[in-house]
Amino acid sequence: MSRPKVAFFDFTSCEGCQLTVVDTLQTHPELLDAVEIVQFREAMTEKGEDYQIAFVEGSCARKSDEERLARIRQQAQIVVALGACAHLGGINAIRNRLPLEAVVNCVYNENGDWSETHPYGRPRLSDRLINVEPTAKPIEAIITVDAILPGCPIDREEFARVTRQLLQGSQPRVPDYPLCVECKFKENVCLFQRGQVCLGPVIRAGCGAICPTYGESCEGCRGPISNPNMDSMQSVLAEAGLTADDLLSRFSMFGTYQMMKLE
Amino acid sequence: MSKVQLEVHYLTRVEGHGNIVIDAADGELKRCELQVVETPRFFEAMLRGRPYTEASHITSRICGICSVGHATTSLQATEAALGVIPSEQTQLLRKLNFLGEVLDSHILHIYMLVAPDFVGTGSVFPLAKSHPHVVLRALRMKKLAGDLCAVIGGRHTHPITMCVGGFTHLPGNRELEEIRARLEAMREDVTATVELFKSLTFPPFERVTEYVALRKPDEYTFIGGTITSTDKFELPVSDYREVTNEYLSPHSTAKHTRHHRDSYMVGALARFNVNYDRLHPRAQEAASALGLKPTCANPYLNSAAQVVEIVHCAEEAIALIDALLKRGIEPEAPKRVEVHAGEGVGACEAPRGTLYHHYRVGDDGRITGANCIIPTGQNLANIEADMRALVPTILNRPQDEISLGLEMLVRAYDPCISCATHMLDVRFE
Amino acid sequence: MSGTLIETLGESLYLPQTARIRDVRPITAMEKLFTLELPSGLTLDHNPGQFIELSVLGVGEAPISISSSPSRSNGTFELCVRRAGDVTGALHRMAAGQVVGVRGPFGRGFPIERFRGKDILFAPGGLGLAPLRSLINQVLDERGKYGRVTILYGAKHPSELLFKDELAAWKERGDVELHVTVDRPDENWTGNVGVITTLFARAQVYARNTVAVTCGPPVMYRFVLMELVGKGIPDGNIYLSFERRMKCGVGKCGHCQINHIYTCQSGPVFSYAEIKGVQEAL
Amino acid sequence: MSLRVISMDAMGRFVASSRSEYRVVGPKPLHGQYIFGDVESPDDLHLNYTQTVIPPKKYLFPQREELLRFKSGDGEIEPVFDAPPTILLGLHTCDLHAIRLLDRVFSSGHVDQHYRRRRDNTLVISIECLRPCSRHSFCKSMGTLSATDAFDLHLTDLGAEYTVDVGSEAGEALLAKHAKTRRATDDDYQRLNTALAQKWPHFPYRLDFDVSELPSLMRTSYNSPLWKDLGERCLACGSCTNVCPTCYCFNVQDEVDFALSAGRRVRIWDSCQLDEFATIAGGHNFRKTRAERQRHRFLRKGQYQTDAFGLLGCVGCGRCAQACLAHITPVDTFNTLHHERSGGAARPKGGAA
Ligand SMILES: Cc1cc2nc3c(=O)[nH]c(=O)nc-3n(C[C@H](O)[C@H](O)[C@H](O)COP(=O)(O)OP(=O)(O)OC[C@H]3O[C@@H](n4cnc5c(N)ncnc54)[C@H](O)[C@@H]3O)c2cc1C
Ligand code: SF4
Ligand code: SF4
Ligand code: SF4
Repeated sequence: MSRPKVAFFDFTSCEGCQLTVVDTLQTHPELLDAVEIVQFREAMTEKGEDYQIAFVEGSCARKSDEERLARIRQQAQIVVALGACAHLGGINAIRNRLPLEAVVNCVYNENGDWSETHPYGRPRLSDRLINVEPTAKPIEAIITVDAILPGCPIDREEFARVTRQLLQGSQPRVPDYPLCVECKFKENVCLFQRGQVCLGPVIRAGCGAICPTYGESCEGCRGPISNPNMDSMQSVLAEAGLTADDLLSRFSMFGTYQMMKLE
Repeated sequence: MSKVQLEVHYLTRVEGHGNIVIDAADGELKRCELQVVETPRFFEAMLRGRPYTEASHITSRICGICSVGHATTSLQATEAALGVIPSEQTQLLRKLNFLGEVLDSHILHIYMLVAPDFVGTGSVFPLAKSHPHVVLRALRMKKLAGDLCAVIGGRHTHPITMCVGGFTHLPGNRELEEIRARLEAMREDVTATVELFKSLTFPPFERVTEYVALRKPDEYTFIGGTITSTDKFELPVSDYREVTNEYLSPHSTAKHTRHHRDSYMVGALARFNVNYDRLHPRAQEAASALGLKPTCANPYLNSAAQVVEIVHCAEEAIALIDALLKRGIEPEAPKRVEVHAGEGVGACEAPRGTLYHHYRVGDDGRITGANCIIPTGQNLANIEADMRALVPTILNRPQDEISLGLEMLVRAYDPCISCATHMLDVRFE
Repeated sequence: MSGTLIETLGESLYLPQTARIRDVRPITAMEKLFTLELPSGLTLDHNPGQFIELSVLGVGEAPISISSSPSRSNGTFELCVRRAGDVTGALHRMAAGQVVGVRGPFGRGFPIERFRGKDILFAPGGLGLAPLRSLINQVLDERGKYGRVTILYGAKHPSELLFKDELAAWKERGDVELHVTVDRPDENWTGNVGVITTLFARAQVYARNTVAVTCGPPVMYRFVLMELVGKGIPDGNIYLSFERRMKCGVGKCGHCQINHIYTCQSGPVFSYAEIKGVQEAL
Repeated sequence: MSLRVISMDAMGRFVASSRSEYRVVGPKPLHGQYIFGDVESPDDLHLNYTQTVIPPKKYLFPQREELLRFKSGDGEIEPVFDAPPTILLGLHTCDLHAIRLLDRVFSSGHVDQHYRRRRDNTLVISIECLRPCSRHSFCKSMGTLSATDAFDLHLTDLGAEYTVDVGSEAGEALLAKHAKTRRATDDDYQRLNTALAQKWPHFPYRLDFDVSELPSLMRTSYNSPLWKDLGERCLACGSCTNVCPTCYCFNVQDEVDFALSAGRRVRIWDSCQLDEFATIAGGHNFRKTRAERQRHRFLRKGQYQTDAFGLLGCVGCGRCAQACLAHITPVDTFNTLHHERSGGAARPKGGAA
């Protein structure tokens, strides 16, 4: 059997998921024998356009991104959303709440008291460089996605497992049950019992409950499970002194795009 | 008649998206740009209104490779704003975590991004077959660096445990001992790395510029210090804007900076030039083996300076672990925070150079304004100045060669373009 | 090795034995018939209605009914498998000569000795014919021991009918009453149209001496039962074969529980009398 | 068998000495609770502990366990038995009762050799509970506050010493080889009896009815409106079953290497509370609602296991009540059903009294 050709693409992101892919080689160097990587801008110069599996990192924030995504979709048999930015919109979508004008002003404002030198004036929204869309989107908002690798960053072992499932011709599966399952496996004392709060009961497992394991509450980077009991979750948080708004605020770190869609 | 028009689109083997554009005719350089086309991510808008506790978690996502650098700097800024002074143990652990990230980032850069240029391959992947021992060594070293970060931060990319005032989880003695033993064993790999880079010939290009780095009296500092330049300036970090003077360039979504010259350089080479005397003796030895002396003006040698820092960080990490084990890890909770309005600046030497975070926090503990100045942003003007100096000297060469020379130059800076566009707020209401 | 396949579980009850694929025959776009051969010396020794756990190593395990009749086993047995997911998908990509893993046979099959002398009404729907085929062929191979044999078979579409050649042969025999219906006909279809229950009006049933056997998708049972009970067939003479999620096949993993009953142990075949009061059964 | 006495110090030496032959696991503190973990030195010994997050069943039936290894090309398959000689130290009696149920489950019908091997290589040293270990425990109601026959050695804390009940020959041999003990005197018996007699008042009865009625109560509660209420509150997080000493449902998955040529088959704890537990290929879910799944869980605890194995599926440890963020507890559930049936007013909800 010839090795499937694999390409990695990056859109708006921190590239941490691609780095996690590179890190996977530390424990799974045999990955390089199993697939042929034909494009991986962060790590290689060659750009092969003939690939079967496309891993796409980052959210879609520009019109030109949509066209690029469409081309990827056309070429690839399987498109995998790599990481929270691609899967959910993630951190990038936090800005979606504000009008683009205000967002751009925040960074490139000529009157900012922290940036004095300004020879070229303030960029306009129409500038070639600043031509971003008002919302940063998950790639699924643009093209169909065959599999997801959730997380910020992705989990190395999950990446390895999903890749193997793709090689086998199986449907890659990531858990669709709450994080609490893995948290209990790890025998963590629940953060609620330690007087903290956590999004675990409504967030998708798969990371090994890494944040609760290290004493930090789940921030929701893997997105909600498909059938969360939000009413009950609200009661749980209310008991911990939090309101529905607090829940949404916590959830908004990675889930702003989803929340705005529901509204 | 020579007319060179060259565009390198989507520069590869760097973090983020950048283009190089050269337009020259008859020896005259009309355009010479490093365009930064990375989509802006607007972290300032994201931070605005978020609780101070989230700042380090959000800004860590500015960059997947220097997330510890961002998180640490962010915590420094927040703690300065809220008047929190972390314990000595917290500071030691943060330092150790930081060393792990510098190691990880430098190893990634020199082996996986730079080395292929010297072998003439497009990526590290074919080297796995042609030079397996080199690649395996790189992976081994990188794994150790990553594991070191994970032992303290809980995860290699985007640390979990670091929080305002301390850590939510502390490493155990045994984990530290195990890392220490592996660091000792890594000395051999480190030596081999020095040997490897000794055998490479870097392009002989020099252009004197200003080198800026943080400096402390008693250590080769990565976290905090005084802003110090080879032009004999010294400033407290709170006055960072006097050095950075950000401005916009029409071909870049990342802002540029300049001090009193047209540009300055930050990063491994700048640190080396500013802080050579603070390097670990073994790192100094490695420097002389590599033919590196302060003040070195060849930007290509930034990679060599990174090798020197690998030696330094590996030694420092061992010493730090010894210090931690000697005092014993106290099971201490993060420092309590009294929420009040405030403003603070944090500065660190991230792998690619000086990184500043500057926040304002409101009475309710929510962030009202923020500014981050990223090393690569500070280097952009300097890279372009280098390009302008370099191009005329190589204009008569084939286009491939020019373009490779330029790409290698940009790559030597280890630019993190995705970081550089993650500019934060510059304005407070 | 010698003995029956089930005896090999003495070492580990999760340890499959390898079986070689002798033959693969496509039946419809979704189903294939696999002929498997056990290592020499091992026999399957199954009852109609029992299932095996089939492994594609590296992909997983799935419960599959044995579709061939014990009366026709020459050291081989047949599985009729629908491509429904990972394991079945991987199996569909395999060819004669390759090996799979098998454990079993598990569960309780049809109590065929209690059928002797009775009229038998088979009512399979869709893939439900796969397990019933084992029983039907056994009955036909000892045809004399039974009364009337009626088969009412329903499928969604003519293209989804299983074992068309066997259906034709059964019809040919003259001692089997066969009615087939499809939900949606195609242009060539000349037979009955409608759900399986529409066939019951055609079947001559002497309720007191009839055993009814049904198997099909979850939604089907309720309606078929209404017909069978309506015809006056005693609850104890109605047999159903159930599908549930199964991960072990040996009564441990908990997935196949219907209230307190483990489908893999007490089933998959139940009489209606047994499960009538079991709330989760239907 | 015989009763012996061991001093606190000798206990420490006993642990140190047995470690040469056994993996010794016992309760260890963690963030204000305890977990079972490796006891590496006598200092690690915390026999006076409150309830662990997860019961010791994980040493007999691990969260993740390799069952088989295989090469897929030629179909070479071999079972994996990973059963290191282990001492489970300091089990509370509820957990001991739970092991008795697991023993029956995995040893009846088709015997699960993977469990059996571990069990056979494990020595169980339980300890008498003299005070409740959790505000949620209701062992007295469930009849699990005294040791059952599953132990090899059973300790009772008498202050400066423990009495040791020897429950098996293996236990006796272990003691002879690694511990310095003395035969119990009349005085020891006296002290033991006093301790045992005095402990009962410290434990509340929590069920409002006798536990022998539980199976019949559950049998008549199938259509109770309570299930809908629980379904609305349940988060379907599976914590209740994951911390339960008597739950053992599992999933089985294959893992392969990148070359797709070799791999393992592993079993992993599963939970009947998760959405997909009873879903078959094609998507039909036989227990679609959280209400149905909660009902299934409690019927298993209160009725099904008794029907099948003659032992209740709940030993009253209260772990699930502790773990459940929605405060769904067996005590409230059983009592509510009881009061529904007897027409009396249900006691107010809210967990521990
Ligand atoms: C007694 C009995 C007899 C049967 N007889 C036959 C027969 O004769 N012919 C026939 O074709 N079929 C038969 N079936 C049905 C057959 O077992 C299923 O179609 C088969 O199990 C599907 O397996 P799969 O791996 O192909 O499907 P998948 O659905 O892909 O399942 C793959 C694996 O992943 C798991 N899984 C499924 N969904 C998810 C998810 N969302 N998340 C995580 N994991 C998941 C499953 O547990 C399964 O192990 C029978 C079933 C039973 C119970
Ligand atoms: S800490 Fe979070 S993930 Fe863990 S059990 Fe509690 S709520 Fe669930
Ligand atoms: S622990 Fe509570 S919320 Fe979670 S599944 Fe069990 S009953 Fe539901
Ligand atoms: S059901 Fe709850 S109380 Fe009963 S044994 Fe399980 S965890 Fe303990």
